Amino acid sequence: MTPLLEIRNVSHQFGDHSALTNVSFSVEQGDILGIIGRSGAGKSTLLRCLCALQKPTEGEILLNGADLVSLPERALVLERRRIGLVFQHFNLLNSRTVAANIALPLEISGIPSSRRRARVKELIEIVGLEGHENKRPSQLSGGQKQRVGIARALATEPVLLLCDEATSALDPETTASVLDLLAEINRRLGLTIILITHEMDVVRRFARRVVVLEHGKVVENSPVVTLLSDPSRNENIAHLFPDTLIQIPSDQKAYLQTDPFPASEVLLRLGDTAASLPSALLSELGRNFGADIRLLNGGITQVGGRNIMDMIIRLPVFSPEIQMFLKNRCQTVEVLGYVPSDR
Amino acid sequence: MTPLLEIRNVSHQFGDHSALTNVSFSVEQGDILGIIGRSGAGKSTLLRCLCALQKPTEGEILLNGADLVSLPERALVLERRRIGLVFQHFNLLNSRTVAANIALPLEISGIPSSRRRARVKELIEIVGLEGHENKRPSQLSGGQKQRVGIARALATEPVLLLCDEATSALDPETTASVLDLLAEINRRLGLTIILITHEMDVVRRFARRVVVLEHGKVVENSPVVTLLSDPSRNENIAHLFPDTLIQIPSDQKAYLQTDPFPASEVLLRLGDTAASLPSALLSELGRNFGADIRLLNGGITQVGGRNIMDMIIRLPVFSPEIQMFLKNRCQTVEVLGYVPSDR
Amino acid sequence: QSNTTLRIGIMSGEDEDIWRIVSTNASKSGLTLKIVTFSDYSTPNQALSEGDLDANAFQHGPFLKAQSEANGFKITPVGNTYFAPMGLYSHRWKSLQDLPPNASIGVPNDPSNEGRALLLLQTLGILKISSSAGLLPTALDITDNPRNISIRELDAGVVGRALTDLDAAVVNTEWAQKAGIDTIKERIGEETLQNNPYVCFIATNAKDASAAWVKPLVSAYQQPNTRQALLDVYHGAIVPAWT
Amino acid sequence: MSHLIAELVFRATLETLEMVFASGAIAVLGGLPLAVLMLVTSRRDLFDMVWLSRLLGTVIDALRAVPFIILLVLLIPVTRLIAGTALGTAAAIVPLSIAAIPYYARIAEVSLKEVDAGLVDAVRAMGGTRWMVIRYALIPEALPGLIAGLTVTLVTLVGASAMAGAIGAGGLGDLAIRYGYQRFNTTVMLSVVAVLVVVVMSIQAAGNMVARRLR
Amino acid sequence: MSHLIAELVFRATLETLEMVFASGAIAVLGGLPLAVLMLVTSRRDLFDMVWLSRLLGTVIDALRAVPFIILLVLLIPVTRLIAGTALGTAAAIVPLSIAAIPYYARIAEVSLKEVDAGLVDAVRAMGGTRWMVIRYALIPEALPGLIAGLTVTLVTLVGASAMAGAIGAGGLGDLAIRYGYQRFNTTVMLSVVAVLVVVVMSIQAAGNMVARRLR
Ligand SMILES: Nc1ncnc2c1ncn2[C@@H]1O[C@H](COP(=O)(O)OP(=O)(O)OP(=O)(O)O)[C@@H](O)[C@H]1O
Ligand SMILES: Nc1ncnc2c1ncn2[C@@H]1O[C@H](COP(=O)(O)OP(=O)(O)OP(=O)(O)O)[C@@H](O)[C@H]1O
Ligand SMILES: [Mg+2]
Ligand SMILES: [Mg+2]
Repeated sequence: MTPLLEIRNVSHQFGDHSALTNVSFSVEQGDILGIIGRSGAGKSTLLRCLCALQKPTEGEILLNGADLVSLPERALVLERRRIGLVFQHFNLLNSRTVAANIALPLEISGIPSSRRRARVKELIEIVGLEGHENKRPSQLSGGQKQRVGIARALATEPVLLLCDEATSALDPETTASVLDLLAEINRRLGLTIILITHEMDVVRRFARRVVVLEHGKVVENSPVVTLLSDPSRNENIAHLFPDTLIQIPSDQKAYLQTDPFPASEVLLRLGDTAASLPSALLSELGRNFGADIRLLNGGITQVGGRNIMDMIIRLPVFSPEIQMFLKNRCQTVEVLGYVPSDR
Repeated sequence: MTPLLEIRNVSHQFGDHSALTNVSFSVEQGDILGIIGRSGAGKSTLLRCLCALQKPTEGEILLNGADLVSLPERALVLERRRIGLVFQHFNLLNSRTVAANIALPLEISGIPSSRRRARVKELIEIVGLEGHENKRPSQLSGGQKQRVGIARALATEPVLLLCDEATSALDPETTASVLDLLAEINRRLGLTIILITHEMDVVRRFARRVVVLEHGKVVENSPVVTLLSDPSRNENIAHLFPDTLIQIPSDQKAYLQTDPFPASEVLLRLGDTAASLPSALLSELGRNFGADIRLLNGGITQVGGRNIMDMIIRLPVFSPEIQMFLKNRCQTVEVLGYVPSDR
Repeated sequence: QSNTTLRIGIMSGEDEDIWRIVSTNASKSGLTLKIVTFSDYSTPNQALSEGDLDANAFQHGPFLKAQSEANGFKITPVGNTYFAPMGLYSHRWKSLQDLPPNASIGVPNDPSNEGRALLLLQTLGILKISSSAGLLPTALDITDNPRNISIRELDAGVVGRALTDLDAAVVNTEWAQKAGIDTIKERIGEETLQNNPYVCFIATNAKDASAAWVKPLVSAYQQPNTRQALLDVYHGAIVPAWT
Repeated sequence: MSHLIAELVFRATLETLEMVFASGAIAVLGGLPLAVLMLVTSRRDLFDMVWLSRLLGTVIDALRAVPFIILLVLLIPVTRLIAGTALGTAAAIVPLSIAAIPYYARIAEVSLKEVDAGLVDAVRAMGGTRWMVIRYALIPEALPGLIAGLTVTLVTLVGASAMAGAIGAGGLGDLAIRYGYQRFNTTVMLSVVAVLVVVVMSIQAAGNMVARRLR
Repeated sequence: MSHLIAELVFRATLETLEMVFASGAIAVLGGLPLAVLMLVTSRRDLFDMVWLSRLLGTVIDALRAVPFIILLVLLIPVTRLIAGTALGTAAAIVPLSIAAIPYYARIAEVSLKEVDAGLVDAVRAMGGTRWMVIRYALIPEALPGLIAGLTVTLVTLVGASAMAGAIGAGGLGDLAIRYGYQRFNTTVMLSVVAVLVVVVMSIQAAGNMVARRLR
């Protein structure tokens, strides 16, 4: 199957500043791709290139095999009607009410006004803006504006949805409901979604693949599970997941030493991504080795339907048997250091 | 000690829409207050009232005992110079370069230009915008704009900092570094911070108290630990913490029954906020009762320097002894249901 | 006599009052006059020659001659109206001899008035004008200027009012009165009335010169009531030019 | 003020209104498309034909350079062709319009330029054609400015219409010149100027109101 | 074109430039503060003195309502008071400025109104006084529009300066009218109009360039 979207060697310059350098990746129909990266990495520029709002200085962007960069105006316009775009800064028309903003892509696509009205009503409900239909964008809160932007992008039932931080101004509940909605359209209609986000939780729960941009270059392109199970694998991206890298609690850290000493206990970090039924590891350790094992931080989280274990524990003894037992049960076992047993 | 800021019965109307109703709370000098709430709850309106950008329809806002609402222009201007405000939509002057935007509050406060230059240089480094000094805001990425907004608000070393989603467009690493910076200023100079955010992680790691707004009313005003340890306590706010409410993994949920049945195991939810040294609960259970206790989801997290336990475990047996043991060791023990032991 | 409607172009101003009386006179001989007022001197002849008007009444011979030469109009005078003498006035100087060297003298800047004013100055011996300039000279046609007079070309309505800023000014008598100049005491020079070409007239296209309505039109103007009106309205600044 | 003068002023007011609004309407019909064309051809992301934009600019500037009184006379043949006659109120609408079109085009261009590029992007991203960009983004978003510009144009036309007295168009300005300036009739002049002030203020107030409602 | 005419045109060009730029400068110095005052007094969040804004608007509209030729004559005493004489190029700058000030005030007001309220908020939040709001937000942010408006004003002044010939101010417009139009010298008229076109186009090009650099 040819991919829905293929980006080939795209570069973009702003004056003498390279915003994108040789970016290539492809997106399958029905996929959900997260694009992440530091502020200023070139994510928004890339997204603008994807619908040819910005013609890249170099490279090709193939949508269903047609190169958007060289497509004539007439055909480009038609292709764009199949793409929805949520802008980072919303870009709502203040000359129109909320309802009329949402209706605009429908007008542009030539939907008759009776169907337009029904669809707008439906979208307003979906994004929870009932009662705000007749306000102007300038009278809305940040999150309300963003929801208008989302509704507008979904209005024509696009096949490809591009979201530039589409939930950054939304509270967790609204974020979850928007993502649920998108996931459902994705499942039901095979909508392909590309989303830029800084919320790793959104990536974790929602995306299937992740592309990481750094200084305009792709430094990672892999399934989300691979990436999240061990972000430290790629030093370019570790910084993006400070909350995934579980920390040693600060009260313990103060006493941490690298070598064992008398009356010390060991701090271990255990990681696993494969366990289909979550491990009974800790209780087994207690039962089999009679030791008080303390869970200091972390535990089990669910990522893309799989159980990911990432925790820091403290053991009174670290006998070869225990070591063997843990090696058998976990993908990674890392000794972090030693602390006094009375702390 | 009188509080730095006291909000008394503040209400604000937009036409016939009540954006704020009878809001009262106070903020101590040196505190870090998070304001959270659904999109459209009135957070930005409240923040604008706090520096009298918007005169509330009713109520008083006392900063060091002086009511900003009724203060004469001349005094108000001076008070505002001691407040930094980061806008949700940045509000940068496009007629000025990045450096000149950051210098503006210094100019306004009458700082001589040599000291201005040095301070701007320092701020640019702090927010990581080296090399972008001479760009116009329109040439910046979303996150870069936001960082200019943050630098600008910090320029005059205010005593009170108001942030309206000041990190929403930033990647986790930059967010963390900005928050670290703020925390340091808070510690060192006693900067009081009020921040609106949708990122619960920011609240968790950064704020000391939280005010929750719902439809323009304060529905919660408590220390962050109290709030996070059991968000379900207040039904008005549970929705804000979908990620804090640890879920039963979906593969288990499918088999969940409310009553025990032959060959079933019990699902328990354990919660605790007080343990000063993290619990060795699971290994003790294994050691003392010889059972394989499975950790299904959750574990230990650090909130405001304390260890919070929130986890769902699965036990083969739920004898009265085990029940007693758990009741002794945890603040909350909740039976979630029963699943077949072979699942 | 059948009822004929005529479109007459005149300059805006007091003439409108005069022509209101003329219209009444004309209606008695079956003519309906439609008065079109202009504030610009160049358009009425063009409008007449292109048939937008049947007749006009605002100009004197030299002006018509110049316009006809430039534009090829075929327009002829059919009856005199009035004569408006010009004078040289000054607030500062009592007589022509007092005028110092380098004095500034204001003149109206529209073609007919300017030419006429310069010719007056020539008659008064202040300067000499190139003979090739004909009846419509401008300040550029001055050939001899022994007292190094500086000529200031101003709007006809402004010259009088600006007399304070000038040593002297050539002003149409009507304008001079309106500008508050004492036309007797402050006059230091005036036009000779004999053989003066600047008599104003009613003009028509040459082809209409003998049309049936021309005579009644002219005689509607040359009536005693019009004469009285001219004297009243212009406070004696102009002289009716028919006997 | 005598009955006669009142009638004169009344007729002149109608004449002024006729000239100003007719030529104002034509200025919008002619000037707005010119302004839009000048803008969209100058923009890289729309028609990208800078030469056409330059050419239009040159023609517009050339027309604006000719003093109105000269334009008035030079256009007499054109006026006669269009209006049937070169004289009178209706005829004056022709030269007034021809002067007002390039004037409004430049004023409208200023407002159109101020429209946020992000809104053009928004319509483009929805698959809007360049024509739709004009219709849905440029014009509606610039509307408050376009209206304010029209207000300025109408008031300028009130001034210009005074000069149209040269071709017998009448109107308040002409009346003020004839009675006030040429005949020193202060009463008439002041009453005419008073009416002019009312006309100008009404135009301005109406313009402000419409612009405010749109903003 | 004879040597004499070339010299006439050259002198007239200088006169026009002198009148246009001097009165343009005064229009900005007088009109911009008026526009700013009109705007800030009308805004709830700044001076909130709507009556003053209304009053200013009325005065401005009244001045704009008077036809320029009448203004020219009515102002003769004022001109004499200010310029020492009522005649000549320098004197013409007085009535031209007095006509241009309210004109530019209205045009500048349009641009000032378009400034994003968020930027006013930003300066206010930093503890900026209302004066600083004007200095740091309103004027710099409206600058491209203010420059474009000045361009329009200057070109309009080129047209108005033609009428200033009435008080002996000379200039290109007057030359075109008197020598070209009234005395049927087509050569002079066309060459003067050509120079006028060049002047107008240069003003427009310079204005566009400055505005573009600021945007
Ligand atoms: N200028 C205005 N006119 C009318 N209604 C307004 C105006 N500004 C805000 N509102 C309304 O007031 C309510 C509160 O807005 P506010 O911006 O304070 O919300 P918020 O809590 O900051 O939301 P968000 O998280 O989405 O930014 C919203 O329902 C909004 O629609
Ligand atoms: N119009 C422009 N002119 C010059 N440089 C620009 C322009 N637009 C963007 N840039 C620069 O290009 C780089 C990439 O910008 P982009 O907006 O794509 O970043 P981003 O990854 O979306 O960042 P963020 O997460 O902060 O939104 C930035 O360094 C930015 O300063
Ligand atoms: Mg971006
Ligand atoms: Mg908000």
